[in-house]
Amino acid sequence: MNLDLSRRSFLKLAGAGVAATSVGAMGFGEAEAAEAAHVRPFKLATTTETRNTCPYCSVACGVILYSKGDLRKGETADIVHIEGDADHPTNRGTLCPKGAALKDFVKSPTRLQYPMHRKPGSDKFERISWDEAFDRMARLMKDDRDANFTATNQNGLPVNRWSTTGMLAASATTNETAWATFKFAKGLGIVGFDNQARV
Amino acid sequence: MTNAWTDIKNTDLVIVMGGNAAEAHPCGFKWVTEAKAHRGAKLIVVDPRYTRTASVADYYAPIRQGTDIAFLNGVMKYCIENNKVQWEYMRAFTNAAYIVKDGFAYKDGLFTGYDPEKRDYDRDSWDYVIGEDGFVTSDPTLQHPRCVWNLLKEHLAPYTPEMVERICGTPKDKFLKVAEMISECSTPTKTMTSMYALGWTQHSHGSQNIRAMAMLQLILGNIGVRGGGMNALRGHSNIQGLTDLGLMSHLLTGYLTMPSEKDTDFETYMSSRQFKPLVPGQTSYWQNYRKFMVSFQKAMWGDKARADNDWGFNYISKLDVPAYDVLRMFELMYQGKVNGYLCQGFNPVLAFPNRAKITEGLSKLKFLITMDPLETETARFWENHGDFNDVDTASIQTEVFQLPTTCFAEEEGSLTNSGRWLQWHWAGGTPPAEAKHDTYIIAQIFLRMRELYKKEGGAFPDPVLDLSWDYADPNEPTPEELAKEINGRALSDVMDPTDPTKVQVAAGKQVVNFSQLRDDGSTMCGCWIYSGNFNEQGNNMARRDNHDPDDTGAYLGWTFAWPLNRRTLYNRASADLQGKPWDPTRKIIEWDGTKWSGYDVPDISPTAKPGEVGPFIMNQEGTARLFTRGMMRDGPFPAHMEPFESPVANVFNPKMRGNPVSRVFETDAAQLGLSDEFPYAGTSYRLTEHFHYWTKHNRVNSALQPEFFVEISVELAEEKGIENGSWVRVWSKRGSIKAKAVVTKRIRPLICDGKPVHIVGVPLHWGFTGSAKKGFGPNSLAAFVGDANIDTPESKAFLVNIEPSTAPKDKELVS
Amino acid sequence: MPDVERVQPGDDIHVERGEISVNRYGPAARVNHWITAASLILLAVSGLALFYPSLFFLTGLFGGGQNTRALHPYFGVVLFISFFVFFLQLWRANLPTRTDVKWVSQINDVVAGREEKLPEVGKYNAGQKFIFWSMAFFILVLIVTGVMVWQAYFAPYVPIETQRIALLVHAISAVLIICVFILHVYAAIWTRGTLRAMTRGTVTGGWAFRHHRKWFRELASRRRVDPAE
Amino acid sequence: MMDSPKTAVSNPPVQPMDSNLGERDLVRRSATSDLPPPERQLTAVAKLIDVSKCIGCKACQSACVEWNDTHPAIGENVGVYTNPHDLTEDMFTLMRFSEWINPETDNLEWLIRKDGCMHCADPGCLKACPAPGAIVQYSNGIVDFIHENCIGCGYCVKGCPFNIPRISKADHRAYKCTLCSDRVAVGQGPACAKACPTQAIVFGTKDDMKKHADERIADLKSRGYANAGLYDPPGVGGTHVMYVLHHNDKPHIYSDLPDDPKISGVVQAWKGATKYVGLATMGVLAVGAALHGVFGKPNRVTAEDDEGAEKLVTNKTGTPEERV
Repeated sequence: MNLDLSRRSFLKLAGAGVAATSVGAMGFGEAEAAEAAHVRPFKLATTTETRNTCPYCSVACGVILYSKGDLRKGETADIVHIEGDADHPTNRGTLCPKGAALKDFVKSPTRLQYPMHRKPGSDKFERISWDEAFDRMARLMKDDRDANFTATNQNGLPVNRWSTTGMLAASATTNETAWATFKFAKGLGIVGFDNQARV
Repeated sequence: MTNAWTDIKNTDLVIVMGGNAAEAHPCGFKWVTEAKAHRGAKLIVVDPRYTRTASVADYYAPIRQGTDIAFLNGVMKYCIENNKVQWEYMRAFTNAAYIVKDGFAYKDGLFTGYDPEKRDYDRDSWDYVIGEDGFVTSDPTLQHPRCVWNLLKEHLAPYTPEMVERICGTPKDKFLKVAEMISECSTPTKTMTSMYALGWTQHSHGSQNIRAMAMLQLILGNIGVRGGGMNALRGHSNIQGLTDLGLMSHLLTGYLTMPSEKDTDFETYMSSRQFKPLVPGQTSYWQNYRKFMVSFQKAMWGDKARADNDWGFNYISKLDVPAYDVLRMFELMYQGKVNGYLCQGFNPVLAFPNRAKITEGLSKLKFLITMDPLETETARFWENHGDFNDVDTASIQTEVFQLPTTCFAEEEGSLTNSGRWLQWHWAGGTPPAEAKHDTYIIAQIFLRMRELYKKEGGAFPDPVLDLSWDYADPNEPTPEELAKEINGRALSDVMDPTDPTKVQVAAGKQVVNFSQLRDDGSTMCGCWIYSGNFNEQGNNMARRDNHDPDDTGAYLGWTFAWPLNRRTLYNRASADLQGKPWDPTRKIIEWDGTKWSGYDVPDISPTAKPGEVGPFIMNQEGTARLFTRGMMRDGPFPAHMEPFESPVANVFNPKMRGNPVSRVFETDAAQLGLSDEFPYAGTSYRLTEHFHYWTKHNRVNSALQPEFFVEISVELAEEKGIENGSWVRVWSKRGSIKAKAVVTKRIRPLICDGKPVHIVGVPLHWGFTGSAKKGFGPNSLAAFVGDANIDTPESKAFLVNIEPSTAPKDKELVS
Repeated sequence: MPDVERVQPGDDIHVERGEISVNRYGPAARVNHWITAASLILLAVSGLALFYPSLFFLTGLFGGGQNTRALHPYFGVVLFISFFVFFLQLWRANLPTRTDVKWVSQINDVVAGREEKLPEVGKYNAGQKFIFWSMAFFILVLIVTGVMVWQAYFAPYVPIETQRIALLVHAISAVLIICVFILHVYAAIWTRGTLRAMTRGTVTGGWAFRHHRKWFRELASRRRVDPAE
Repeated sequence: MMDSPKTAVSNPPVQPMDSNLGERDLVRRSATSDLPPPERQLTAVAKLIDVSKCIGCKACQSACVEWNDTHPAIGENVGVYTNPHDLTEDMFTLMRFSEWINPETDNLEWLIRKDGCMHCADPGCLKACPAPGAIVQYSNGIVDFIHENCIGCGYCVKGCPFNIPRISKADHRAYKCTLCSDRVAVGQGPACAKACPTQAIVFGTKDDMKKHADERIADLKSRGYANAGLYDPPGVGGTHVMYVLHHNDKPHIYSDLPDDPKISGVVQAWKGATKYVGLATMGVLAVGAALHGVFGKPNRVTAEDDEGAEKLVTNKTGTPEERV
C-alpha cells in the first residue's frame, strides 16, 4: 500500500499546516492522547474456586463456582461466575446453555428469600418466621395424621398408612437430603410419596 | 444407564429414539460426537420431529408418537429374518431356549387371560414350564415350538415393513434403511447404543417401549459391552439417586419393595422376594434380600428394630394398592380425600397432566407446603394471572407455606447421575436471606411433630418416636453423617464367614460395602446398593482421579458408582462363554483361568467360572429375559398399543383403546378426546435453551428462548391459515392454551393407515412466574392416564385441535 | 421560468455629504448569512476531523470525538435551515441571464480584474450565482446523505450498502463544498470593498458602479420616480 | 512472556496474572499512520466453528453473555429459534437457524451457524474507523475495540463485510465479539469455545485449527459431503474465526454467510482516493487563491468608478441637497 504511505505523509503536512494556523497552538493537544490498547482486566483474579455439580440434567457436569469470599474461611461468599470444570471426565469443561448460565439461577430475581404464608382465601403471601411456620406445619400435619391414619385393615392387620397427606420429593436434592427425606416420610407412614421419576 | 456417558465414545452406532439427547443432554451428547469423529460411528434419529439431534444425524426417520413398539418389533423381525443375530450371545445369555407353559397366546392385540372388567390379565399362563427339580425346562437347540425364541418369532410375524409404515407413518424405505443399519451391529465387533428418555417413558405403554429396545439389544448382543447398553437419559440431576433411595410410593431403598397387604408378616414378605435360582448353580443375587432388608430396618429404627418385632416390619406401611403414585394422589385430592401436601422442589401445576384437575385438587387441600429455591406456579396456584392462571382466589381455602431453600451452589452432598456415578460437591456461596437447607427444614418439622407425639400421643406414634435420628445436631444432620448412614456400619462385631474367630468389621466401623451386611441385626445400611460410598477409606464419592487407562472411558478413580463402583452393568456379558471378550479391542473384563479381571469391577463373583454362572445375576435365570413371565402387567412380549388419545385406531384391535390394563379413573375416562373433535396428534418436549420450569427464572435463558410457542408443519399452517409467529389457540378435551406458532419444515404430516396425521409440538418451559414471557405448558392439554406398570402419565401423546387466535390476556389487562 | 429579480427589496442608494452608499443587504439577510457561514465552518472543521485522522485532534475543539460525532449532524441541520431561509430570499436574484454567458466567456478578464472589458452585470455576477447554486446543491446532497448515516437516529434503518454509498457521496460533496467556500471567501477578499456588504450591509457607489453597474443604474433610475407616487 | 494459548479446554487461573496483550502487540491501529512495529510476534490464534458438529444449543451465547456480563433483552417469539433476533451490543454471538431442503437428496438440512466477529486479517471495521486507537489488531490476529476511544460514529458497521459491530444506544460505543481477548491474554481460550458441549467450537493456533479442520473435512467427505470445506475467506486476508461447512461451495445457504467477503469497493474509495484527491483539490484551490492574491493585484474600485457612480446618481436627478 505505497499509496497509503505517500498519502499519509501528505496528510501529515496538511495536518501540521492546519494545526499551526488553527488550534494546534491553542492547547488542544490532549484531544490526540488516546487510551492505549488494553484488554478487560481478568475478572476471576483473586476469586475462590469451589468444585460443584450442575443441578440440571443427569449428565451431572462438573462446574467450578468462582466467589468473592471463601466459605471455608467462614467468610460470606458471593458467587461471581460459574464455568465448566475441565478436569471432569464427562463434560471436560463444557456446559450447555443452561449450565453456562447457572450464575443467573443462583442470582435469579425470583430466588426465594423468606418463608411466606398464605391464609385461606387470601390473595397474597405474607412473611412468617421460620419458628412460627414450623410449629404451625407440625400441628397441621399431626392433626391430619391422627385424624385419618389407617392403623389396621379390616382383617386387623397392621398397615400403618397415612394417605391423607402426600409428599413429592425433589430429584435435584442430594442423596443425603433424600435419605433424610425418606426417613421422615416413610417413618410417618406417608404412602403418597413420589419424586420426579414418576413423571 | 447400563453404561456411562463417557462409554458412549466406544460405540459404532447410536440410535436416539424416544429422546432428544442433543437438546436435553448436550454435554452427554458430546460423547456421540466423539464416537462419530473418532470411531466413524453413525447416528440414527427416529422422532416425530426433526430435532436438533437429527440436525447432526447420519440418518433421520420420522415416526408417529406412541408407535415405537411396532417400529422396534419390525426391526427385531428384520434382524431375525436376515440372520442378523448375535447367536452365541443370544442363546447363552437370554431365556430364548426356555419352554413356556401351554395356554399362553396372543390374539387381537391381547394376551391370554384378559379381564375387561378388572382391566387386568390373569398372568398364570405367562410362565416357564418348571421341572420337578424346580428348575426351568429348556431346549438349547431352539427347536421346541413353545420355546421363547419361537414364540417371539411368532409374535413378531405381523410387524412387516408395510405394517410398520401403516402404523408408524415411517416410509418403508426409511424404515428399512434404519433396520439395515441397526442389524449391522449383530456382529460381536460392532455395537449399538440406545439413548432414550421421556419420549419412551411418557406413554401408557412406556415400559414396553423400553423392553422392546432392550430385547433388540439382547438379540444383537449389545448389553454389557462397551459402547452398548440401554441408556436411559434421566431428567434431573438426582432423579436416579431418588429412585435408588426409594423415594417412591412402591419402593424402599435399593429397590427393596414396599410390603403389600398380602405380606401379612415378615416371612411372607421375604418368601416372595428372596428369589431362588431357576437354573442350577445360578447366583440370583436377591437371595441376599434379607440382609439388605434387615440392615435397612436397622438404619430406620436402630435398637427399636429387633428380631422379636421382625425388625420393625409393622412400622412400614403396607399398601392396599400397587402404589399411591402421583396420579392416584391427585385423583384422591380431586375427590377431596387428601388434606395436606408437601412439594419439595417440585412443580405439579406444570408437571402433571390435566392442569385444571391438578389446580382443582390443590384447591381442596387444607394445607400445602412448598420447599424451593425459586418461585413456583404450584406455590402460587391460588393467584389469578388472567388467562395464564384463571382461578377464583377468594374461593380457595388452602393454607400455603412457601419455604425458601438453598440451591446446589450453597449446599454439600452427592448427586447420582444417569451413569450411576455418585458425585460429591461442595458449597461455594452464601444462601440468600433466610433460605435454609432441606435437611434443616425436614428435621425441624420432624422434631416438632415428634415432640407433639411425645407430649400428646396420637395415632400409632411408635415409628415416629422410634425413628433413629442420632445425629450430632438433630436440628440439622450433616451430609457426611447421612452419607455414612447410607453406606452402613457394624452395630456389633461382624465375624468373617470363612473364619468365625476373625472379626471382619468391628462394632461401629463402616462396612466396606454391602457384601459385609448381615441379616442378624449386627449391621445397618440405609441403601444397600450405595454401600461403599462412604466406608472406612473415606468419602469415595469425593474421589477426583480422572485417569483412564487405555482410554476405555471407565474412570474407576472418579467418584463412586453403584453397585461396588461398577461402571458397566452386566459387564460379564462382554465376554463369551470361555470368558474372552467378544471384541478384543473393547475388552472390559476377562477370565484368566482363575478369576475375572479387567478395566471394570466384574459384574459377577470374581471366581465364578465362565461356563457355570450366567451374567444376569440379579435374575433367577442368570439370563436376560426376552419373555418376562408375569412380571409386567401388559404382556411378556411388547405388543403394539395406541395411545389413549390417538388419531388412528389400533390395527390389531380397533375396539382397543390405549393400554388395555392401564388404570383409568372414571372422571378421566370421560375427559378423553376423539380424533373427530381433536384431529391432531399433540406431543410435549423440552427445548435445549431451558431446563423444565427453572430457567425461565433466569434472564439469560429467557433471552435465548423468551416466549411459549407451538410447532406445526407448513402443511397444517396452510390448511388452518396460520401465519408463522402469529398467535394460535390449541385445545384438548381438558384444556386450552394460547401460543405463538412456529411454522416449520422440521415437522411433516405422516401418512398412517392411509390418512395424513398432523403433529402439534408443545414445549414445556413456560408458566406465570419468572423472567421469561408468561405462557402455558403442555400439561394443560395432556390426558390423566398413565403407564400400566409404573403409572407414568402419557404426556407424549394426546389429541388437540388448533386455530388462529389472539394474544392471551394477563390479569392487569383483564376487566 | 420567472424573470430574474434585478433589484431586491431594501436595495437603495443614499447620498450623504457627497458620499454615495448603496444598501445591498438588510440586517436580517446579514445575520442569516453569518449563521450559515458559521455552521458551514463548524461543519467543515468537525467533518475534516472525522475524515482525516491527522486532523482528528480538531475534535478537541468540540470537547472530544464523542461530542464531535454528536454535534456534527446538528450543525448540519442548522446549516440546512439557515441556508434554506437565505435561499428563499436570494434565489430569484440568482437566476441566470444572457450576460452571465458573456461574463463567463471572459473569465480571464475577470481573474485579471479587467472589469471595464466585461459586460455590465446586475446584482449578482455569474461567479456569485455559481457559488450560490453550488452551495444550494451540495448542502442538499450533504443533508440527505448525512441523515442516512446519522447513527443515533437513522442509520439502523438504512441498508448498509446504501450507507456506504451515502458516506462516499457525503465525503465528496464535503470536499467540493469546501472548495466552493474557499472560492467564495477569496473572491470576497480579492474584490476589495465587498466585505462591508455583509458587515455594514452597504457598498460604495464606486463599488456598485464597478462591479454591478446594471444593478446600480437600476437603483439610480428608480430615484427619478416622484416619492409621492 | 506467555505466548498465545493453544486450547480453550482448561480452567481459568484465580491468582492475579499479567495480561500479555497491550499496545506493544499491535499490528494495526485505527486512524493511525505511524504505528511502531510490534515488539514481538505472538502466534496467530483462531476459533474454528464446525457447523457439522453444532447442535444449535446456544451454550456459546449463554457463555458469552455470562463472561462479558452483558444483558440481552428478553424479546418475543417471532416464529424462529434465532434469539435474540439479531446481534446486539449485548449479544456478541448468535446462532442463526435456516431450514434448507437439499435439492440433491430432497432431505431437510437444519443449518445452524454461530454468527459473530470473524476477526479478519484485513479488518474492514478498522479501515473505516476514524477514531485513532478505537479499533486495534493484535499480532495474534484478534481485532478488538478500545471502547474509551470509540466515538460512536458507526463507520465500523459500514466497513464490516459481515455486518457484525453494533452501536450501543446507551453509551454510543461499538460492541462485538472480542474473541475473549481478556481470557486469551492470560492463556485461556474464549468462553464460547470452552463451553461448547460438542466442541463444535474449538480454539488454538491458526495452524492447529487448520489441521483439525482437515480431519473434520475428511470425515465429512467420508459421510457423503463432497463439498465439505474450510471457510477462511481470502477476500479479507483470511479470518481468525473459521468455519467447517458441509456445503463450502455455497456459504450463503448458512443464513447468508457471504460467499466471497471483501471490504466494499465503496468503502475503499471513501477511505482511499476520496481522501487524498479531496485534500489535493482543496489544497490546490487554496494555494491557487493564495498565489493569485499575492501576485495578481487586488480588484480595487478606481477613481473613474467613483466618478461614474457620481454621474449616474447626480446627472439624472437634481442636486443631492434637493433630494434630502
